[in-house]
This record gives sequence, structure tokens and C-alpha cells, in this order.
Amino acid sequence: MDFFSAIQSNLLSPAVLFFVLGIFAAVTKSDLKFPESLYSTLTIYLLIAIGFKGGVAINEAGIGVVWLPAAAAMTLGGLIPLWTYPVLRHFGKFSIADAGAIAAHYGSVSAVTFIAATNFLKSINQPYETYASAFLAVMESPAIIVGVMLGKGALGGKFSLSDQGVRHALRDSVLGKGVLLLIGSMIIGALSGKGGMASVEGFFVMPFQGVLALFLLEMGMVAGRRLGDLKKVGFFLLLFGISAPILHGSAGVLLGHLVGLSTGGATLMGVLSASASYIAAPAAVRLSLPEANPTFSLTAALAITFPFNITFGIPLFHELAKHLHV
Amino acid sequence: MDFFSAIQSNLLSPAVLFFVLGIFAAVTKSDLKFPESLYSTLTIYLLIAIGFKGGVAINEAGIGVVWLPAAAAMTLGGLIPLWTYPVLRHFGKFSIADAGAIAAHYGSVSAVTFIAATNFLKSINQPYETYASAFLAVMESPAIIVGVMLGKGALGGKFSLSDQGVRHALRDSVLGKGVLLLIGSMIIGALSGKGGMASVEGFFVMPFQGVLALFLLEMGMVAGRRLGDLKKVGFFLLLFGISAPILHGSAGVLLGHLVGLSTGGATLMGVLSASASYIAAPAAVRLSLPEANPTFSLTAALAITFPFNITFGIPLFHELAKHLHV
Amino acid sequence: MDFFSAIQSNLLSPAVLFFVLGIFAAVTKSDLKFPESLYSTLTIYLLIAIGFKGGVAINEAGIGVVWLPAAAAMTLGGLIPLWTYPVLRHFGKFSIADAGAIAAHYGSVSAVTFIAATNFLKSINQPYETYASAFLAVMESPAIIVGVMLGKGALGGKFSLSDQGVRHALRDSVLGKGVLLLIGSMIIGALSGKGGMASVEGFFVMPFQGVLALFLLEMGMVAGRRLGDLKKVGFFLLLFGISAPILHGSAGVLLGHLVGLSTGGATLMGVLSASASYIAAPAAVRLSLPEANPTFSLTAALAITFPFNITFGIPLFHELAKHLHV
Amino acid sequence: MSLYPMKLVTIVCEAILEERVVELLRQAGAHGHTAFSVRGSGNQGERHADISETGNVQVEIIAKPAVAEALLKRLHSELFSSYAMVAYESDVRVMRPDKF
Amino acid sequence: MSLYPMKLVTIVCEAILEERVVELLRQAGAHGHTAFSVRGSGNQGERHADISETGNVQVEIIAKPAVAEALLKRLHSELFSSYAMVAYESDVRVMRPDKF
Amino acid sequence: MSLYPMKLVTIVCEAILEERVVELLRQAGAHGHTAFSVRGSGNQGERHADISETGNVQVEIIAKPAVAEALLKRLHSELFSSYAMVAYESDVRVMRPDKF
Ligand SMILES: Nc1ncnc2c1ncn2[C@@H]1O[C@H](COP(=O)(O)O)[C@@H](O)[C@H]1O
Ligand SMILES: Nc1ncnc2c1ncn2[C@@H]1O[C@H](COP(=O)(O)O)[C@@H](O)[C@H]1O
Ligand SMILES: Nc1ncnc2c1ncn2[C@@H]1O[C@H](COP(=O)(O)O)[C@@H](O)[C@H]1O
Ligand code: NA
Ligand code: NA
Ligand code: NA
Repeated sequence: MDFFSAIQSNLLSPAVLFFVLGIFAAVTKSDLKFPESLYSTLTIYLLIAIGFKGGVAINEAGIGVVWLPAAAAMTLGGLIPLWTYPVLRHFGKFSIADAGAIAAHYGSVSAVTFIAATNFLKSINQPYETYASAFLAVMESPAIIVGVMLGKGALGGKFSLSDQGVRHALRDSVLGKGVLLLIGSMIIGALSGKGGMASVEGFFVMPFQGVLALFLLEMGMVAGRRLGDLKKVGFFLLLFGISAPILHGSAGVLLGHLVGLSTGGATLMGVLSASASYIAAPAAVRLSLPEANPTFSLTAALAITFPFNITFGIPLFHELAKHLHV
Repeated sequence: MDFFSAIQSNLLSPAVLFFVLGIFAAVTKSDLKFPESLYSTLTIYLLIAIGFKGGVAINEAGIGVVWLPAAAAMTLGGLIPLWTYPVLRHFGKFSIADAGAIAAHYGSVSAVTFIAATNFLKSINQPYETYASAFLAVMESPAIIVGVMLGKGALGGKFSLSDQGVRHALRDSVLGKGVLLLIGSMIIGALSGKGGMASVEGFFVMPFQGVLALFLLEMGMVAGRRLGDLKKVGFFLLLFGISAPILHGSAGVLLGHLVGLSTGGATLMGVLSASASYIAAPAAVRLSLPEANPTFSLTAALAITFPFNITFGIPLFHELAKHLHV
Repeated sequence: MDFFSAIQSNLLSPAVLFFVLGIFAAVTKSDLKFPESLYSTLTIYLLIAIGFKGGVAINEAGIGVVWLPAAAAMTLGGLIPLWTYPVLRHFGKFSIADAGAIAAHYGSVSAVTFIAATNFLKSINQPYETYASAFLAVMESPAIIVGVMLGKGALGGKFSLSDQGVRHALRDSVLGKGVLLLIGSMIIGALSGKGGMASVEGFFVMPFQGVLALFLLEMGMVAGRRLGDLKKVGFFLLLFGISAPILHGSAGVLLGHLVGLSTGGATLMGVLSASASYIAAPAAVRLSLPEANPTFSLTAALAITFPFNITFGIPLFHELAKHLHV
Repeated sequence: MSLYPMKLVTIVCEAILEERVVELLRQAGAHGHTAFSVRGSGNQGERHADISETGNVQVEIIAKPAVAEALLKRLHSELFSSYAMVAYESDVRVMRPDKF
Repeated sequence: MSLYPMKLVTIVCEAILEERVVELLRQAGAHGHTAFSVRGSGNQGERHADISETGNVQVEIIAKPAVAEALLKRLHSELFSSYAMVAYESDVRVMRPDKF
Repeated sequence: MSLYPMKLVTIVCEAILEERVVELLRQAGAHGHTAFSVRGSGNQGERHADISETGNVQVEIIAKPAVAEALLKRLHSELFSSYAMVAYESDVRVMRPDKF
């Protein structure tokens, strides 16, 4: 399948279309509302499903194969804020707190973007390392920690661990529900292996794509409500929201290639690097960097970078990975 | 399968039996309670599933085949209040607002009745036009608009669009969650076609029947709580709650036959006409016709017509459709 | 499969591992929280699924086969408090109310333990009477009634039906949601039979194991929060929480054997007798025996007996049943 | 527009008691109530709402002073000693006094 | 620390009315509100919250006395006669009076 | 039946702050609290509750006047400037004053 038909088939996938429907519902102020607990239920489901599948894959591949690319992914995540922060400070003219906050979001990752990428690869029959969700799990926290330290003024020596908000945030970014469910389910998947998978497949695998579509409908509504904020964030952040994922994604693909991942696996590492967190990072950053304006980071991550990645970014990084493998 | 064994097998379907269990739970004042968000989650699921399947069917049949019966269905829905209203006014002695409110409910449609009908057809191996959910989608709003206008005194020239409640109600009946989810998912289904269906089948098709059973358990509880109101609504409305669906259902079957639908499709158009709305209409009518007593319309729609349709109505309209096709 | 490898495979099942993950989340005070309605949704789902499957099995086996073991199970449940109560009074030095409360919990049953046992049997390919969920349904109430009477001072002649709390509790233990859903779904399953099963299988059977895993994650969190109470309940109750299930479970296996159940069926009757209720009993007991300290009964049932049963108890009772059948 | 004084009684208690509290407030002469699920902490420790069995319910009742007093008295004598709960009274003003 | 008197208006009404009530309180001059889903009973019978169509919503507004009065008046004239609802006012004290 | 005056402090804030607010009220000397999820609007715009990340929580604390004052002071100095929130105090009467 060539690049443009890949983009087209990606745009016409139920998941992307439901995201668009959600934006439409928000923009037209429809009375459609997801009940309060549906969103967190879907989040729990998706994280467990993805972690469990990754664990079963690790069980099969062996930890010896997984550790190197996982360590590489983790390192990349922790490094991204280091160059994102100065760019935001000096070219974007953001405050220390805001630059740190945005850097934390872009170094961390988005599970749903990752899932959309695996769907894309499946739909075009591109094999990939199924243990790649391990990368997702280890990339969530490091950037949050680095970004928060930068936002607290670490470069000016002002960072202190005794700040209550910081402590809460760091605990949450390490023991938070995202990491706990992903890593926990991954260990469970690795321990219970293929036999365990056979028993829970009817819940965690078969309905998965449809659940994702439902989740993206809600994400679309949340993103749609933020569309009005696009004016507030300014042109620089708009540009950043598109160019950062292209840059980080390319770096991720390259790194994936270097540590020996297949075309599919390198695509996924690219997508992870390109993605910006809008669940774990916002919560942790809000608690530890209250001076940062969440409109900047959330609007960029959710209303610019996320839509870019699930529509154009994923096929793009795949194209790149293919070229590297020729 | 002959008429009586069809009725019997319909009565013994899990969906109908769970409805009965729900009534039992309400009547015995059991402490069984559905959590607040389960009902709306199930509603969202059912509407998306049904819209999506219809869209895939439209993709296959082509819009050229669908438009005529859909337009016919829509027209019938908008016309039903025009004869229902005078009957309620003059024979039922209802106030202008009450007659308009009830007429709006009976011209609009019930998605769950429609689903129960498709299940019935499947269980007796009667093929039908799978794009029929398009009829469901277009029949929801017109009757609400006509009924509200009548109830506001349109016949006496008192109707005005500047009324705030009316504006909210009309917006909701056109952009409301029911129409949005049905039409939105239908478009998504039509765009993503069979390939899209393959990916979300494990969520939107396979568990569908069971989810419906669960939903009907809750519907039974809601209907059961209304049973006490049956005394309040009076004998006329009781009679109306049974004879209106028979009349409207027969008209629907006939119309379906005339616009070229198969036995199954004509049955579904009959069931839709016969059904009375208890989700979209009540909300819109409550906002725009607050003088109308919701006990009348809701009790009739939910505690009389709905049970009648899912037990006897569906096999009846099917029988009728069969006779027309001989 | 020998005893120890059975225990090991049981410990590595996703359900047990998710329970452990839940305990971990509670103990580390992770911010993972299940939304308010998820737990009751899962409870409703599990009870309906299990009841329905049992009903279909009764439809197949015929009520003539089921009644004797069901009556035996019911009797055993009602008798357990009669010896549990005096032991708790005289050796445990518990107050009348506390002894009655604990006795009620241990005579009643835990649906999730039962499900875990059927999973275990399936995983080791041990056939069992699929109508055994009928035993679950009839064992829930009798012990609660007996235990509450004892706790109210029935032995001292102080029990009276005019107490408001007692009336509420008795009504709930007979018409409560647990019994209503189990018995109701069982009747529906028995009426709609294999045909009904075929239609709802995609919801009530296929995702079942995975839903159970999710449920046990939440149970683990609830149990984990109680771990701190283990110090408060004292050594006697710790001992009781392990020895009561061993004793009751053995009695159940023996009785199952005597009334003609297979190895699998006798295992299940053992597991039911061994299990202690932590849903139906706590609510009913709290309402009717407010003087009883819920920390005692709940901690014992949930933080001691439940984990014991799902890890070691189930394989143990199966081992016993196998020996009896040689 | 005139406003009329009335009492607001707020009860926070174990969710399991909701039906009994509603029965009791009817008996005390109240004509209505509002209820919703809450979580909290108090003398009896933390109460989590993820499981309705361990959650709380908050019940609010607008009533005439005499009814409010009767209600509080019965709560005190019948439920306070046995269950996790708090109850308090405050002053509010309503527009339709005969409704309560 | 000084506290400044303010009014708290509490409205319990059919869930379906939430959007209209919020529109109305904005028009009356309030700068914010808090809302949550509740169940209850009153003259119009029981209202269950398992279905949002039959549930209630509780809306709470902190406002200056004049705004509170305007709000109550409009509720009275526009919604009270047609819908299941109650509304009441009480006295509270805040720290940042210019916020309301 | 005697009733004893007490203060009710009500806090509406970003849901994410719940744990911190509870920690803070313990430190201020309160012996309990009640919390529930709400939605709303204010200076910082609309806050929707479908996503807990954007929702609010309402926390209610019955406490002695001195504790209420300490609590409000700390809210003011530590949280008010950084987060979307409101807090207010009102008078209530309880039956068991030593509980608070
Ligand atoms: N000081 C307080 N302020 C607000 N709510 C309280 C307070 N104390 C107790 N509660 C509520 O009442 C419930 C029962 O309290 P207790 O009986 O003290 O455990 C708690 O779970 C809280 O929801
Ligand atoms: N006396 C009352 N105390 C507290 N809430 C009430 C009272 N009366 C009515 N309500 C609430 O207001 C709603 C509508 O009341 P009504 O219009 O009287 O049916 C009820 O469903 C309750 O939630
Ligand atoms: N005037 C008000 N009345 C009631 N609740 C308010 C008011 N203003 C703000 N709130 C609540 O407090 C939250 C935060 O307010 P703010 O910091 O003004 O954005 C809002 O989302 C509302 O839930
Ligand atoms: Na990233
Ligand atoms: Na109709
Ligand atoms: Na037992």
C-alpha cells in the first residue's frame, strides 16, 4: 500500500471517524454527554488490555530481547524535555513553568496514539514487535520527572523535593494508575502467558478495537471543547504542536532502527516519541507546577498533536521506517 | 413458523424475559438498582452499534436504494401526529398540550423496539433490509417537531419560535444525542464499510444481543415503576396505547410494501411506526410543553405500547407483512 | 495434573494475579480508583451471566436431577451458623451480635469464589455439573436468616420480627439484588434454553473470564484496604478464617459426594460451603445487627477467607473430591 | 418577593441506611428529600465510594422547625449510636413555605 | 482574615433543566455555579437517578444578595409552576467577595 | 434536645486536589470530611465532569470555629492563587459537639 492510500485508509478507520464525530458533537454543543464513569472505565480497560498483551508477548520473546529497545525508549523519553524546554523558553517566550510543563507533556507518551498505530500496522499487514507496549510503559514517567524539575527552575537551582505538590506529582508519575495498570498487567501477562491469554481473550482482545472507537468519540468531545483555546495558545505553539512530533517521531524511528527493531517496531517507537501525554502528564504537572497554564500544554497535546499523529503522523513514521529498512 | 409459535418464541427470548424480570424487581421493590451511568452507557452503545451496522449496510446497498423508503418513513412519522392529535383532543378529552405531547411520542420511534424486531426476524430466519436503521434515524425528529407545534397551540395560531423552551427542544430533537449518534455512526459505517466492520465487530456486533437483554432489564424496572400510574391515565389512554400501535404499525407495513421493501423490511417499517418514543420525545416535550403531564405520555409509551410491541406487536406486523407479500 | 502444579497454575491465573495487583495498588496507596458505578455494573453482569448459564444447564439436565443436591446445599448453608456461632461465642469470646454476624457470613456464599472454582475446573479439564450455580443461588439466604436470628439473641429468646432493621434485612436477603439476579436469570436461562444462549453468548460467556479478572482487581483493592484491620481482628479470627473454610469445604465436598455429584460438582459444593459472603451478608447483617462490628466479619471474609479459597482452597477441595471418587 | 424561614437538615450516613432514613423522615413529617452518593472520613475511618457497600449517602431535607427537630431527635435515638453518620441543621429561606 | 457575607442559592430540579437554569443564573448576574446529579422525592413523587431522564440535578450558586434575589424571582416566575423543583437561599461567608 | 453551633466549610476545587485538601484539613484540626464529584463554571471557565481530569470535587467539613478559620487561612495562602476553586463558610448546629 503506498503512502497516500495508507493515509486515506487511516483517515477512514472507525477510530479516527469517531474522533471526528466527537469533535462535531462538542462544536455543535450537542447534548451528548458521556456519563462520569465511562471515560475512566474505558481508560482502565485499554491500559489493562494493552499491558496484558504486551506481557504475553514478552513472555514469548524473552526479556533478553526486550530490555535494549525498552531502555533506549526510556532514555529518549527522558531526553526529549532537555531540548524541548530551551526551544520553548527562547523561541516561544514561555515562562519557566510553562516551558517545563509543555516539555513534560511532549516527552511523555499517549497510550491511545500508540494503540491507533498498532491498529494501523495491523490494517496494512505490517508485522511489529508485539512487546512494544513495554516501551509505552517505560516512557510515561521519565519525561514528567525531567519536565517538572525544569519547570520548577532546576536550571536556576530552585528545585526542591520538599515541595508537597512535587512529591505528590512524582509519586503519581511513578505509582500513578497509568503506570500501575500498564506495568501490572504486563507482569500478569508475562506470568500467565498464552494460557492466560486464551482465557481472557474474549474480553481484552476481541472487543478492543470497538472500545477504542468509543473512547475516541469521547476524546473527540474533549478535544473539541479545547478548539476554542487554539486562538489563545498563539501561532508558535501551533507550529510546535506539529513540528515537535515530526522531529521526535523521526528520532524515535531512527533509534528504533538502530536498536534493531523491525519496520513495524521502529514505527511504533517513532509514534511513541512523537506522541504527547494528555492523561498522566497533565495531572502530575498540574499538581507540581500550578503556575503553569494548563491551556497551553493540554491544547497543544490534545487539540493539535494528537489529531496530527492519528491522522498523518502514523503513516508518516511508517513511511520513514520503511525507507530506513530498504 | 406459524403465528402462535412465533409469538411464543418471541415471549421466551432472553430480551423479553429480562424485561419481565425488571418489572418484577420494580414491583417487589427489590434493592436492585442500576448505577447512574450504566443506563446512558448502554444507550450510547446500542445507538452506535445500530447506526454503524446500518451505515455498513447502506455502503453495500447504495444510497440510491435507501432514499425512497427512508423518505417514506420520515413522512409517515411526521404525519402520525396529525391524526393522533385530534383523536386525543376530541375523544380523549386531553388538553392541547397533552394531546400534542402524546402525539409527538407516538409519531417518534423507539430504538429498542426496532432492535427487538430485528432480533425477532433473525430468530425466525426472515431476511430484511439491514439498512433499515436509516428509517429509525430519520423518523425520530419530525413527529416531535409537529407534535410540539400542535401542543403549543399551532392550530389556534399560538405557536412561536421565540419561546426559549421550544428552541431548546427543537435543537435537541435535531442535534440531540439520539439523532447525532445514530446518524453519525451511520455515516461512519458507510465510510468505513466492511473493512471497518471487521475491526469493530467484536464489540458492536457480537455482544449486542446480550447488552440488549441487560438494557431491557433496566427498561423493565423503569416501566415497572410506572405501572402504578396506569390507574391515573384512564381507560381511554389504555385503549389508545394498544390500538394506536396496531393502526400505525399496519400503516407502516403497508407503506413499506408500497415502496418496495421485502417482508422483513416492511415488518420493520411497521414496527417503527407502531413504536412510541420514550427517550428523545419525553425530553424534548418536557422542555417545550411543560404544561403537559408527562405521566400520560410516558406511561402510555413505556408501560403500555412498548410491552405490547415487543410481545405481540412484532409478530403481528410480521404476519401482516407476510400476507401482503403473498 | 497433580496437586502442586494445580495450585501453581491456579496462582498464575489472570484472575488471581489481578487480585494481587489490586492489593498492591491499595497498599501502595496508588491513585488507581474504580469509578463508582463500575463495581456494581460488574456485579450485575457476573450474577446475570452465572445465573443464566446455570438456567440453561438446568433446562438441559432437568429439574429432577437438580433438586436433591440443591436442597442439600441449602440445608448445609442453613446449618453452618449453628456450629459456627457457639465456637465464636465460647472460644472466640465474641459478643452475641458479633458471633451471629460472623456465622451469617460464613454460612452464606461468595459468587466470585464460585466462579473462580469453575474456572479452575475448566483450566484443568475437570468436568462438572454446569447447573451448580443453582446451589450458589439457594445457599445465599438461609445462613443470613439463621445468623441474624442468633445474633439477635434467639437463643435467649430475644429475637423479634417487629424490629425494623430485621425486617429490612430479611426482605433484602430474600428479595435482595443478589438472589433476584441469580434466580431471575436462572429462570430466564431455563425458559430460553440453548436458543437463548446462542443469542447472548457473545456477551455473557465469551468476555466472562476477562470481566472476572477486572472485578478481582477491584476486589483486591477493597481487600487491600482491609489488610490494616488484620491486627484489630485478633489471632483467633485469623485462625478461624482459615480453618472454617477447610472444615466447611470438606463437609461440602463430602455432602456433594453423598448426593451423587461428580468430582467437579462435589468440588464446587465444597467451595461454596467454604466461601464466606462479602456482598449479601454484610449488607443484611449491617442493617439488622448494627451492634456487630463489621470489621470482624468483613475482614475475616474478605481479607482472609477469600484469598485463602481462591489460592489454596479450590485446589484443596478438588483434591479431596478426587480422593472420594477413587 | 418574600422569603420564609425553614430548616435544612443534612444527614451523611452509610449508604445502606438510605431507605431507612427516608422512611424515618417521612414519619417525622417531612414532605420531600434530596439524596446523593458521597465518600468521606470520620470517627469510623475512611469510607470509599467505589463500592456502594462502603460508601456514604448525603440526604438533605427542607422542613418546618418542628419537623426538623423531630427528625433530629429520632436520628439521635434510633441510629446515631449504631452507624457511621453525622447530621446537622441550618437556616434557609424559601419562597413557597406551604410546600414543606 | 476577614470574611464577607454572600448568599448561597440552592436549586434542586429535573435534570433536563440544567442548561436552562445555568443560562438563567448567568442572566441574573451570577459568575459561576456548581452542579451535581441527585435523586429525591417531593410533591411530584419519587425521582430516580438511574435514568438521567427521571433524575434531578442540584445547582448551587454563590452570589451577591441582589443577584440571588433576581435569580429566585426569575425561577419563581418562569419555572416553578411547570417543573418539579425546589429552591432556597442561605447565608454564607467568603474570602474573596469580588469573585462573585 | 440541645443543638450546638458549629461551622460548615465548603470547598469546590479541581478534582485533582482532593487528596491535598484532605491532608490540609486534617492538619488544620478537622476530624472528618465528606466529598463528592461535581461540575461547574467560574472564573476559570467551564469544568466538565465526564473526565475526572477536568472535573471538580466538593468537600464539606464540619468543624469548630477555630479549625474552620485555620482551614480557610491555609486554603487562601496555599491554594487559592494557583487553582480553580471557591471556599465558603456557614453556620450549622449539631447534636454531638465533641465529635467535631
Ligand atoms: N467533621 C465532618 N465533616 C464533614 N463530614 C463528616 C465529618 N465527620 C464525619 N463526616 C461524614 O460522616 C460519615 C460518618 O462519620 P463517622 O460516623 O464520624 O465515621 C463520614 O464518612 C463522613 O462522610
Ligand atoms: N422538602 C424537601 N427537602 C429536600 N428536597 C426536596 C424537598 N422537596 C422536594 N425536594 C427535591 O426537589 C425535587 C422536586 O420536588 P417537587 O417539585 O416537590 O416534586 C424532589 O425530587 C427533591 O429532590
Ligand atoms: N459563584 C459560584 N457559585 C458556585 N460555585 C462556583 C462559583 N464560582 C465558582 N464555583 C465553583 O468553583 C469552581 C472553580 O471556580 P473558579 O476558580 O472561579 O473557576 C467552578 O468550576 C465551580 O464549580
Ligand atoms: Na512523546
Ligand atoms: Na411511532
Ligand atoms: Na459458606
